[in-house]
Amino acid sequence: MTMLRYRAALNEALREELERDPRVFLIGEDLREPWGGTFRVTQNLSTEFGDERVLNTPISENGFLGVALGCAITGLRPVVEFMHMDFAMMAMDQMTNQVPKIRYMTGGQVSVPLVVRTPGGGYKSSAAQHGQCLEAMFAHLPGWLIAAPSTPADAKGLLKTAIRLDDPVLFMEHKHIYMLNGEVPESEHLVPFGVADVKRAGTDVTIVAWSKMVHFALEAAETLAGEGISAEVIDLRTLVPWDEAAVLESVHKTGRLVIVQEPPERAGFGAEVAAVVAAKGFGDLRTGIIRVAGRNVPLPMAPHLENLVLPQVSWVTDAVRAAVRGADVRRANVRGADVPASSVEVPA
Amino acid sequence: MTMLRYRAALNEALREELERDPRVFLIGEDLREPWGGTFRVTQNLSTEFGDERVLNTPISENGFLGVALGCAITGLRPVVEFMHMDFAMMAMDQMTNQVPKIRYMTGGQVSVPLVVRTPGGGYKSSAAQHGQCLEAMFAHLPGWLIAAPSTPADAKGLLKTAIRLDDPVLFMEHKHIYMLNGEVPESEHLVPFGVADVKRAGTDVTIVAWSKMVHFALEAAETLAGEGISAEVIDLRTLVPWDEAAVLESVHKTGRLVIVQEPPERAGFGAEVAAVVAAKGFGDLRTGIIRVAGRNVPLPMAPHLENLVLPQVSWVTDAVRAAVRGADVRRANVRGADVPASSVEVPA
Amino acid sequence: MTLGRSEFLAAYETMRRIREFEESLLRLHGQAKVPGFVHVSVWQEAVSAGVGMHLRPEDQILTTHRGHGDIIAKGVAIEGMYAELLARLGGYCGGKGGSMHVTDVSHGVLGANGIVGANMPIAAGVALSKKMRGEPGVVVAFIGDGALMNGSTHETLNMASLWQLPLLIVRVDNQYAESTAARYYSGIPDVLVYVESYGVDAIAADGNDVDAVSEAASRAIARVRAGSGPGFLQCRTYRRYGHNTADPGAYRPPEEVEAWKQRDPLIVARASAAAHGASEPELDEIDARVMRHIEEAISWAEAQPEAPAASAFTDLYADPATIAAFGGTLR
Amino acid sequence: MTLGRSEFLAAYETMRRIREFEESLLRLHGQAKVPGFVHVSVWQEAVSAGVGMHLRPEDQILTTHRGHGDIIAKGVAIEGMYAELLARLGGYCGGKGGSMHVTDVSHGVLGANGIVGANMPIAAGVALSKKMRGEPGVVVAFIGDGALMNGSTHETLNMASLWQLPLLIVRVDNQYAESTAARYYSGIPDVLVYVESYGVDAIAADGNDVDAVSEAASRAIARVRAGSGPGFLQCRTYRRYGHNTADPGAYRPPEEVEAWKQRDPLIVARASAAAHGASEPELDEIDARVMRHIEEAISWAEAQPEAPAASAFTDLYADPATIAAFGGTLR
Ligand SMILES: Cc1ncc(C[n+]2csc(CCOP(=O)(O)OP(=O)(O)O)c2C)c(N)n1
Ligand SMILES: Cc1ncc(C[n+]2csc(CCOP(=O)(O)OP(=O)(O)O)c2C)c(N)n1
Ligand SMILES: [Mg+2]
Ligand SMILES: [Mg+2]
Repeated sequence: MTMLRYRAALNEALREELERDPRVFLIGEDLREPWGGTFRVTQNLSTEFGDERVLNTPISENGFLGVALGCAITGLRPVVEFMHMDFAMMAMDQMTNQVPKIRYMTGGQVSVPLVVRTPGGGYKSSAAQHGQCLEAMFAHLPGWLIAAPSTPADAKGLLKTAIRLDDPVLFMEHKHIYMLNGEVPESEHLVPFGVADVKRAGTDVTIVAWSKMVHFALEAAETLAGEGISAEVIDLRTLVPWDEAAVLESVHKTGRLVIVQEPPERAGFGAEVAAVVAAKGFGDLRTGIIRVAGRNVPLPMAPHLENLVLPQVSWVTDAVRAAVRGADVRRANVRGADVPASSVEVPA
Repeated sequence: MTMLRYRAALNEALREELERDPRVFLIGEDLREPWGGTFRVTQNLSTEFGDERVLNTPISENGFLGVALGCAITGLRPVVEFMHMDFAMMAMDQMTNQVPKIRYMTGGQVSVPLVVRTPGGGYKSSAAQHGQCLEAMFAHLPGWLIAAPSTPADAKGLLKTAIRLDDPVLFMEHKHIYMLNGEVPESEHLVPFGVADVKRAGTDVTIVAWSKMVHFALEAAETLAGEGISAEVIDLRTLVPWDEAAVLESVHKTGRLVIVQEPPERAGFGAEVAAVVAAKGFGDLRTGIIRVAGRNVPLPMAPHLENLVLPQVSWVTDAVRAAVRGADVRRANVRGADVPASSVEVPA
Repeated sequence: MTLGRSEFLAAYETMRRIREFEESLLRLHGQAKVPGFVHVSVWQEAVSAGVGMHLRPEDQILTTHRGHGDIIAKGVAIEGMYAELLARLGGYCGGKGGSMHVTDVSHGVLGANGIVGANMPIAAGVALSKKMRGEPGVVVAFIGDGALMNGSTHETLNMASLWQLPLLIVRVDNQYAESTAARYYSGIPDVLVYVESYGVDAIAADGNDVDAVSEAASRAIARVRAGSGPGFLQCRTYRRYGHNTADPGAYRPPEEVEAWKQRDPLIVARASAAAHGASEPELDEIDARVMRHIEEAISWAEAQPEAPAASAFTDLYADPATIAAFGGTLR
Repeated sequence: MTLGRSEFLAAYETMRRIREFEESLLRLHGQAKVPGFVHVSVWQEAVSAGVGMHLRPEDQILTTHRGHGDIIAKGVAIEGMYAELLARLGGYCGGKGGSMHVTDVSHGVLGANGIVGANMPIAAGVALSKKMRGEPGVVVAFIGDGALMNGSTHETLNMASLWQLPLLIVRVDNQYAESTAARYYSGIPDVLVYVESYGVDAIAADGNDVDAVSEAASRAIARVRAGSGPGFLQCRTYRRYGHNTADPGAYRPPEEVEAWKQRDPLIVARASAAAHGASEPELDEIDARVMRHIEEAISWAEAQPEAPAASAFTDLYADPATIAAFGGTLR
């Protein structure tokens, strides 16, 4: 174990995989030294492995993702970076119609060992075009695997796994936790896809989260413990596939579910978790499922406005309190006045 | 009332609005005569209103949507066509980062009276890049309004409303029902956004659907009536905003909810409906919420394979039977063997 | 006139094979045996044949919705293509791809594509991959004339020039994008000048004359093969039918269609037979042989069982660990 | 040297205002008063001023993440800009936009943009709208050098040429896209040749000499204004600081930065003062006036209350019917 920041853990994963497998290479904007990526995730790698393994590209996201795809189907293993997740939208034809479909369309004649690394995440006053978490869009597109690590250890372990898988992975990092410190196992640390991590055990309520929201959930759980509420916090770690069994098992125990997601509530990935539990875990539920989510508006630049739009720890604690109070399941009305009504969007 | 096909109803709406408001114009690929659009929705309009009102574009989706946006914020009212919804992905930067955000980002200095008409829909053996229904992606992006009419009358009435609204509307047509005939009110027929249509009243189970799936729901309801099961069919008509109240009211009455969506189940819009009902309508539910949806794979070309991947009427009837049988809500296990397990995706 | 006798006969045979394949598809589609919609390349065969004859097994192509001819000219068996289009067992993509996605990796066909423009950057990547892995060969991306206007063209030409990729773009300029004639979609006065402005070598050839295409393609391909950077070949031609099986093509003046009919590449080739040292009866014999082959291939394909139902749920993921993860077992 | 005395003084003042505005942002950002990240245009002021001085109220601009200078040169009040960047009441976008989205429709500023390349097609649309509505005026899209490589450039140049739009693209070529020098991102040997290949008129000017920019811009804008179709103006320049407030700019050789320091457009302008009939003391006085204005504007903005909380939830939708629909009441 060593202490590493989230971004250093990612850097270590990239270094180890570049070292291990000559077919792996990095491609994206501004990855090389002396810049090493806008968030410095690729720091030093062009120096260590040469410019041939770390390609800087023009600002042509659709183009260079297509290039990476062409490489992936012919024996290389590209790791693509989009500087901010918002910019993946420039490459959306390749992201939607090509990368995740080409294997299926060709009857399995090609495989696509390709990783798209990209940071989502607000809380940085970067306004509407530099802070979206767009994981839900990709979860809806069969063919993608999706990871969204919350800790340095998972960042490393999931990225290494992602690079070794023969299938396309959308690897969503989070800008706001790049500097987070944590213990990271050295070298061969591989975290499997589809296995959630129960970050805190509890009995009264299940909180499901991923990426940065896991930390909000843990903070909330700590506060709630002081009030005698025992919250179990499940970090999904990967969204496709996601660990339904772990969530269902937890809900079986707690009977209550709060889902925390950063992006706007409507049609976010939290809805998928809610829908599956409302189907397969319905009998275990003692009260309605509550989602804590971003409001259904774009991100405003002003920090004090952004904090009204993006989830806060207090929203989680409030939601859990409401869930635990919601003993009468009949017309549970879980969106009481003290719970952020995250779907309200156009006040007078 | 006149009998019109779905596509003729759309054509009539366009004609009436072009006539009514000189700021309205059409822009897209191959809209002009003697072609009139790949699905002939814009037939004769360039002849009637001139090429100045019906613009043919290069195959530059991102570019011409940007052009339409520039027009919309300076006093015109463009109606854009993307020939197939899949191609909207080529324009996804404008669809995500520009069109739905520009009003908010500028503090309301501009409005965006822009409609994007585009047909989704499979069942036509057109394979993975010509049949996606991608409404869920856009529902997750605050700023868009979304309509998905199922009948000629709604097609006309919603399109006329869409063109008159000062906000951007994603108007999802459906290829497979362009030739559907139905009664359409003449001239000033305006259908409001956010108001569902109860297409069939019932007491045992609520079926929620939109676009083509409404017809499957109605067919299933008819069959089920013969078995003594009374299904209420709700056509959402618009997804953003969607008529939560109508669905909650129905579920309050029936206690059971089946949601039918065409595209892949995971993170589709059906999940949003499920999540809202699992929160606000939880106390009314007698059994788990069932989603009937496309399987989580791309569309295969072969018709017999496509029919294994896309929802069928029998899937709806099976799901409803399972819901009605599911009296014991404890561990309801609603995905019994006879219900299509639409999330199974990689069999041996 | 640059083709020798045997090359000419081979090119003629390829063109005839493409022609009959395409015409047969129209029939089969009319009989509701080929589902979906189909874009045929009748009258454009000289481009496919003239380029394809210079490609080697290690070369790779990526083509468009109208790519059957390019694929056949690369040596792919029509049996597997029919099976694919008829959704039978033995189809190249298991019936999942169909007309717009025919792929045969073993013959260097890395796919047709249903999205206009999308094949170009992928082809650039295949070329980059060759370069990075030190493998020989040329990558050819076929595009339509209308595709040139998509942003992908710009991004691809720039990267191909910047990285000096072994990529040849062949623009099959049939003068229309669906119903839209070039003057309504293009503001570029001269495509060759445009392409040259990227430092990409660009030449043009008469797309209805297989001699001309072959001559230009052989130069362009040799240049790319020699490592002299990317190239571009513009071939003006015309399509006989509408855009696809749903289009009567009413937007084209009948005189225009009539004029191009005279320039049918098979007619042009036949007219030049003697000059190539070939005789009419030889060509007739080729025609007959091709017709037999076509009929046999169709019969064979129609005799195959449907693509198996299970295949609807295979081939999405490759990695056993992925598949296991979806199944609940994880490594 | 083409500017008259008073034009020269006005241009100098605009450049000085931009300079001090930008430098003040770096201070305010350093003091954590300006949130987010900020891209400044120091040493690029001659482009903003030289173009802006030829624009009229009916003309409209769309700019980039590095657009403060272009916006100031179009006549927008720095008070509202400060308020916006400091997230105060009175900010042009209610604090929702910030640095990358400053917009002032009343002065013809239809927005900066955080997505590289995205402003070009929108600008083309604004130009088309002018043409369709028969309104006078020119639309200017400012882009960076790196933006040229995005597919949007191609699609926009083509449509602008095809539809003969009153659009001028001004490329502010500071020779880097973030850390990436042009030789690593561009395969295009000569940008003017590239642009001309669309039939779009393209000229270049020394971007650090406001006389040169003004001269070229006046020609280019006059051409577009006269309805002779779209134009393109390429201005080579250099940015003083790193890409944004998070970048020290270590990828640039110090000698290179040093060399460009000599070409600071304010230094260049001052050296030409006498030739314009202006004196050093006059320029000193302008400097002092600008400094006072900047300080007053900052004080004013800092004295404003925060943008109101409610504004987080306004301005998403315009139509009363839409808003009502979300509220549950429907017309
Ligand atoms: C991105 C995208 N936009 C639109 C289409 C619909 N479409 C299919 S083919 C075609 C015309 C293509 O014209 P061209 O490139 O000249 O090829 P051709 O059909 O003439 O061979 C169009 C618009 C598409 N498939 N992809
Ligand atoms: C589509 C997109 N890709 C990447 C970025 C990140 N980014 C912001 S500015 C920039 C460099 C732009 O370079 P250039 O056009 O030369 O403008 P400059 O910053 O030099 O003014 C990049 C890559 C972005 N904002 N949008
Ligand atoms: Mg064409
Ligand atoms: Mg630059």
